[in-house]
Amino acid sequence: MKIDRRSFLAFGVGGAVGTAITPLPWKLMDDSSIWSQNWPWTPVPLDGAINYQPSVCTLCKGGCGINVRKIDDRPVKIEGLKANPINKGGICLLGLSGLQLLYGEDNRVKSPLKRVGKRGSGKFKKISWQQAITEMVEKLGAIRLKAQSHTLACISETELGTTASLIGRFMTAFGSKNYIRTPSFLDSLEAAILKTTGTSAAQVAFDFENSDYILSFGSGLLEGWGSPVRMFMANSALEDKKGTLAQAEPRLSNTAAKADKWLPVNPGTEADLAFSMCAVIIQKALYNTNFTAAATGLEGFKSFVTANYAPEKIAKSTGIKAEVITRIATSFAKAKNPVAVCGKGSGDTPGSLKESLAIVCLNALVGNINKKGGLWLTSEPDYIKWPEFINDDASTAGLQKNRIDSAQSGKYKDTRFLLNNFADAVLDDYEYPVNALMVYRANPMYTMPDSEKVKKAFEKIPFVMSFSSYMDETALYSDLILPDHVFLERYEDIPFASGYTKPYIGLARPVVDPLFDTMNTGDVIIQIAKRISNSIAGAFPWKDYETCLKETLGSMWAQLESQGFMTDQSYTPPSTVNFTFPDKIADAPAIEGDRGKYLLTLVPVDSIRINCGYIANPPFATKTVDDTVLFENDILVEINPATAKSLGLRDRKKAVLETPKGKASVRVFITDGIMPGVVGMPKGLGHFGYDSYIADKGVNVNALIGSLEDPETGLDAAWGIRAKLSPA
Amino acid sequence: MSDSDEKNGQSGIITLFFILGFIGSLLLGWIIFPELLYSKKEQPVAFNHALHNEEVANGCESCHFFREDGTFSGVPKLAQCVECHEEPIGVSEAELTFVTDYVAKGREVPWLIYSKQPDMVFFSHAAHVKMGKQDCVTCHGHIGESTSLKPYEENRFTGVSRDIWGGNIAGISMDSWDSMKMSDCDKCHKELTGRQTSVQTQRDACFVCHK
Amino acid sequence: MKDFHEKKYGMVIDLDKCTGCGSCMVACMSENNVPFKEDETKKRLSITWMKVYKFTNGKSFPETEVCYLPRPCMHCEGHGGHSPCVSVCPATATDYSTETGIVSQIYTRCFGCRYCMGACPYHARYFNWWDPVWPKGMEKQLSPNVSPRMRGIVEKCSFCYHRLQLAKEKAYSEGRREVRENEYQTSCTQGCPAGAITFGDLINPKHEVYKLKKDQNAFRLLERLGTNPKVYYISSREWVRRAGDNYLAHEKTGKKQNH
Amino acid sequence: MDSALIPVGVKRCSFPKFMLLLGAAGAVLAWGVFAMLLIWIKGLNQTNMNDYYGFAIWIWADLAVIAIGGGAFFSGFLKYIVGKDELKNIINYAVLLGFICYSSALLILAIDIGQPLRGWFIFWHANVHSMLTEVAFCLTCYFIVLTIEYLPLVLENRKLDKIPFFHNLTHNMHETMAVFAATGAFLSFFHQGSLGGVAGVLFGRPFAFREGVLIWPWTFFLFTWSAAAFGPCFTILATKILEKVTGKTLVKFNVIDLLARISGWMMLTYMIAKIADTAYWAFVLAPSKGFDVGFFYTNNEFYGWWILILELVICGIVPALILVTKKGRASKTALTTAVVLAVIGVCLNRWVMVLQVMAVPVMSFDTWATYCPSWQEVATTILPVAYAVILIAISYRYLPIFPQEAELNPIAPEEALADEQESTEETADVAGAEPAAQT
Repeated sequence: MKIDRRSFLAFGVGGAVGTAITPLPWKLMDDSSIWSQNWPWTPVPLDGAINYQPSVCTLCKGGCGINVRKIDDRPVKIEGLKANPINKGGICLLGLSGLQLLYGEDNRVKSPLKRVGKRGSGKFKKISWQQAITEMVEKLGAIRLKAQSHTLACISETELGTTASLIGRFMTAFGSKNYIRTPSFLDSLEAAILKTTGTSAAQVAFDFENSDYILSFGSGLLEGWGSPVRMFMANSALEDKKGTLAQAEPRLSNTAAKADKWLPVNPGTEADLAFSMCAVIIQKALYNTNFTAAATGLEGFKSFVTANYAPEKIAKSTGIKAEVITRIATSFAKAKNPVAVCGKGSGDTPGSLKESLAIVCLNALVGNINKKGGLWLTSEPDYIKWPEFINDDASTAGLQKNRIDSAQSGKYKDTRFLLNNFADAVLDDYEYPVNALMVYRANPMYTMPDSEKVKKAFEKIPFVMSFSSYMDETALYSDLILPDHVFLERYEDIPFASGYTKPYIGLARPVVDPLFDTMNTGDVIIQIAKRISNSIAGAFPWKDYETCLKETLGSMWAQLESQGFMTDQSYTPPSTVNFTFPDKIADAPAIEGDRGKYLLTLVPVDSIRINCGYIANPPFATKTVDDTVLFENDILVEINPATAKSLGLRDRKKAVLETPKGKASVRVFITDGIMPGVVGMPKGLGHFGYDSYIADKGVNVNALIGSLEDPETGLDAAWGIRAKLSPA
Repeated sequence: MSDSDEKNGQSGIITLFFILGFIGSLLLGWIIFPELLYSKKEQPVAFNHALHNEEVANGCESCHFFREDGTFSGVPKLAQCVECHEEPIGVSEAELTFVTDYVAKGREVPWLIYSKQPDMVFFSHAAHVKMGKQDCVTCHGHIGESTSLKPYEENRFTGVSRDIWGGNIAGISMDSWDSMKMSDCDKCHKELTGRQTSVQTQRDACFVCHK
Repeated sequence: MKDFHEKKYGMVIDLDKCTGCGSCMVACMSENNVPFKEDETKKRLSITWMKVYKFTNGKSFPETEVCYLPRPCMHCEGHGGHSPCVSVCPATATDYSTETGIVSQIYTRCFGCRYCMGACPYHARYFNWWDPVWPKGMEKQLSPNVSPRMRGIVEKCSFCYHRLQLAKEKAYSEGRREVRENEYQTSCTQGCPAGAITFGDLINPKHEVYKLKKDQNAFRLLERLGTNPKVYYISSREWVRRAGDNYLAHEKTGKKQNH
Repeated sequence: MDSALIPVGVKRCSFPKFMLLLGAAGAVLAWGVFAMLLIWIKGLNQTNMNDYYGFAIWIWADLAVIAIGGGAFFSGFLKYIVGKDELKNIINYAVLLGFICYSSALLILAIDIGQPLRGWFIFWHANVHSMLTEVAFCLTCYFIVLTIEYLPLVLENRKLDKIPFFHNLTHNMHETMAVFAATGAFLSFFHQGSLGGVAGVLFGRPFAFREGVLIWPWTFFLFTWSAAAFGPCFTILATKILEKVTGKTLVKFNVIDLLARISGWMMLTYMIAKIADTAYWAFVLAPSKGFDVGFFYTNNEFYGWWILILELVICGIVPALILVTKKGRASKTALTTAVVLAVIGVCLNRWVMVLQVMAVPVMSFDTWATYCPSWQEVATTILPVAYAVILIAISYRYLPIFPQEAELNPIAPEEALADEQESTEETADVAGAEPAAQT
């Protein structure tokens, strides 16, 4: 009797037979699949009670109402707020992606930071709010001690609303006039309105909802222009009533694609086209005589346009046939409620005064200024009524100095802000150096044209402070970051929806407790103000921002708090306008660059899918971007097949794009949706701040284009630049 | 020993080993394996359903209620408990633990949920209780009459509560509340609703209970 | 003949109104826990349950015209619920419901053979080539109403079925069996700023989609294949309607096969 | 060294030389296994497949190996059912090739699915409407049959055969082999067909879709027919390769000739059916869906008319015509050319029915999809080849695969005599279908 191999074999066979009739193998097989169905590394969202909280989106100037869906205290989705009059429940993709801008930890500035490495190196150290505010107080206090209050500057996206007003008030109390707002097409329109009606500080709005003919000169009405969701709805309304949209633009943008008529116009000749249409309307006597009778200067205007802008004369330069110009002008004039609109792309470049004047005149000729479906002149909200305060000697002295950007005095006394002069002013020490810069809700390092110059200017400013919630390009170049809450974490009054006709105030409310160690910029300003000097402290009698906001809104607070917005839908503008037609118009500056050396014209391409403002495009939005715009990390520029053929370029292949401002590696996308000779380059790409989901994708078009001073307003009149494109 | 004896002895040994292997594997599979497969955890706070049931007016729904939107709240949140237990009621140890560790600190109790289904399951209490008029016991058993909470057992491999598969390792259930597998749902759906909305299975459609 | 559906949910998308803004895509992603990667430019590896196609009339400058076409899952009925994908799934992971007309996809049943993807001419089905990974902090955005998917399985648009589940819960708790038209709307429908998408029960005469699908300019994609989809499109442009299906050069747009 | 294991009456290369071959094949195998593990651990992102190309090189490889493995069922069918007894001299090898092909196919399927741990759902939660379900069931069953058919061959190893239990088992299994062969033929008819059905039922894919009878599209029958026709060509080709490698004639010409002739006629009839099917599809079916047949072969970088000509004419009609003529079969070059072309042809057909199907856009505004496999896909596709080399090498060395080998390659008399005696003794009670040569 011995135990041998066969015994073990028998044991094994017995074990196998036995195992087969136990649950072990079967349960394990089942469990292994259940395991694969519930992999521990695949997240399981926590369940809870669904609740909604209404608020207002501040990611762009649209002012849309949002409804935030939460699971218990955790926001999980942003939806449009049905009750809001602007967006009526609709929402754009940026708003929908908003939670990514809340939760994306790697993009957020999670506490006050002080720079420790070189500028732009991204090396910061965490400091406490106490330290941060002390740092600010010391830096700014030192400037005041040296009687250089005026050398403090501030760049912000807006001058409206309580927070911006607090900053503005701080600047004034501190002794600096250098509060600079980032530009918008409304700046130029404002100048045109001032010139033709004498009305200053008028807000220009367009009554698209009631218009039956929209004639747009390069406005990306469906590309993020104005209040985007409102524009989409207006377009659908136009579709429903079988109205007409005509789009003059060198590229077949979404707006042009939806237009009933696309007029591919040579870049830079849009104003000529508009004046030519004026000429047609005048020639055919299609203008609104009621309006023109009440207006002055029609004769001078008549002779000016007929002499210079007869369709036959400008057909060649604009690239639009004379009969097309005549036909469009005629149908425009014959429409019941036509409206002409300007502001290229998403409207963040002012453009030339000539262009704004041209469309104001077009609107005037058809008599639709302040009329149903036309161009409206509304007034800025005026609920912010804070007590006067007394400046001390330091601030009085500072306020004597001219602005660094040359606005509001001399040649450009009627222009309020000229950010386009800022970089030159810093680099050339116009009148005085900029010793400190505060940046609030802006990312000038990214959004200003001629990035190289802007970077140099920033490097020259001894102290840069950013209130950014995100590690954007400007924050990266700052010495101190005092991060604001993001829009879902704070109160904020939004008194404005770009291009909207009715008075409107929205209230953004905290829908979630601040996720990180951030502070409302309003509070930061109040705290700094209270500590720099008594006189400045005197201008800020409020305990904190929330108190200030409630006091400021006064009786409106209750309604804003409960509803999220206030509006007067019955508002109509004053029906009489004292309009004066201009009799001569200065030419806009020519597109920058040598036509001999640079054979093409580069135009920036705005898209609703890529936010090009101070907030970078969140991952969801970028995910929707076509591979004809961005492929891997390469940006694609659009060119016409004819252009491609002449330059020997192949579709999707690499090329080098060069302009007087710089050079970039790109790929080309060959499409019939763009004029020959024009290169379309997407805006909003090429960030180098933020995390890897946002940064290093493509090239920032602003690095390749510069700004051009409008001779009358000083505003940036540029839209595009001469360029050349060669195979890589 | 003769040759044949040896042969017999040898085959006897082989048979013995076979039986040893057979019995051993049976023991392993039926007794040891289930022990190893599940981890055991006590609930963070000793809870007496029976006692609470006597105190409340509305039975189970007093604490496990429907929200206004028709969704079911499930295991109560601390805020609900605090409505009565702001201060300790009575002097039991569990009560003290509960008040000092959770109520005072404002910390949610990490209850271990026996009937927690994996994430892919959508279960509508409203459909079953409000529309279907099912009682709680059908699926949850007599937990409402229990004076203490049994230890929570979790499948180490899948992370799913043992109550889903059921206590019986072979997956056999005697009472309707013994297990909560898909086949259990399906059985009842077939018997009670008889719906055949799934083209593929001729049973209830998949998107009734899955999300 | 009486329709074998209890409800037949479907969509009508007005291409005259669609501006190609992409809101529907993000509305879908943010509603349905759709994952995203650092690089989403390889579109054939990019999960977009709702995808906006852009195509032209093929004419050269300046006669070029563009159409944007949002493409969710078509929830094909095929013949008697045997849609192209449902009929081929070997593990019954995708199914057709006669209660709603919705083609379901059960992620935990799917074992990733991808046959359904090959079967779908609309490319509405997407495979999870990678484990879904959310950048730090972003997993907090995940909604508990939709189960996140694991690597190795196919997913697709569900017509936001979870919204019907929630709407039903509400109805039941109010003692109703019927869910109202406005109680069950997909996320893309709700989010579309142009109001181009309408959703509802295609066989309920009271629903908006019932009327819209009868529009003279309404068409469906690839009708000639017999997929019998539940998403209708409306376009006033003939070339767009023609692009909705395949035609021989001599055929007139809208010529239908007999089935 | 391993002479005790080598069959009686034949000569084999030296053991180190043999190990060298195994080592080389083993290295390739290891590379494939590494790629396979990468794919299992990291997932299918290791491939170059995408959402348009969900079916790619693996499914092609699956279809192709099963088609060429068709030699097993068809030879079995011919031998056991039709009664072509000569084929006993090649049937072992056909079975071995079949076993390799089918096990490879199953392995590739296991790699190809995104959730291998849930692979068994295809059986447990089977959807009877799905062609893939039919494939999985029949494939698995037939694989079991092939294992049963291969097993007695293994047990016939000189050493194993000495164990009485194994010896008797082998004998009994040979007795019943006809039953298994019949089962195999039946199962094969269905799974070869259902593999054809995989593409043919895709009514959303007008390039692949075919009408048919009941639930089976024409491709169902075409696939079965083509596997039966082309499979034996691969058996012949693999025999030719082995003969080349070993430098011996292993099968008598009459056996090859018979198989080639049957294969040739099968191919010819298949080609007629295939051309009829293609014509109906091109002129009736596809146009009825709005497709001009030219669309499928133009406007893209790869798929041109050439592929149709190559498949139907050069790798279809040409080899068929060679094989049906006596002269063609008699010429060594012609025969080899024909079987090579035939194997390419059937593989190309499977390629077209998978990869071109995926490439063709269906929506008018969609674009052609292109795809190029990643190294991981290539490695895992080559893995079965290395595996096949190893298994063939081992089987050939140690098992009496070719009954005619000893006769065709007589070895030195004294050696032979010793072996002969032994083998005669041992095989005395093994009657019937015993393939060992008894002269």
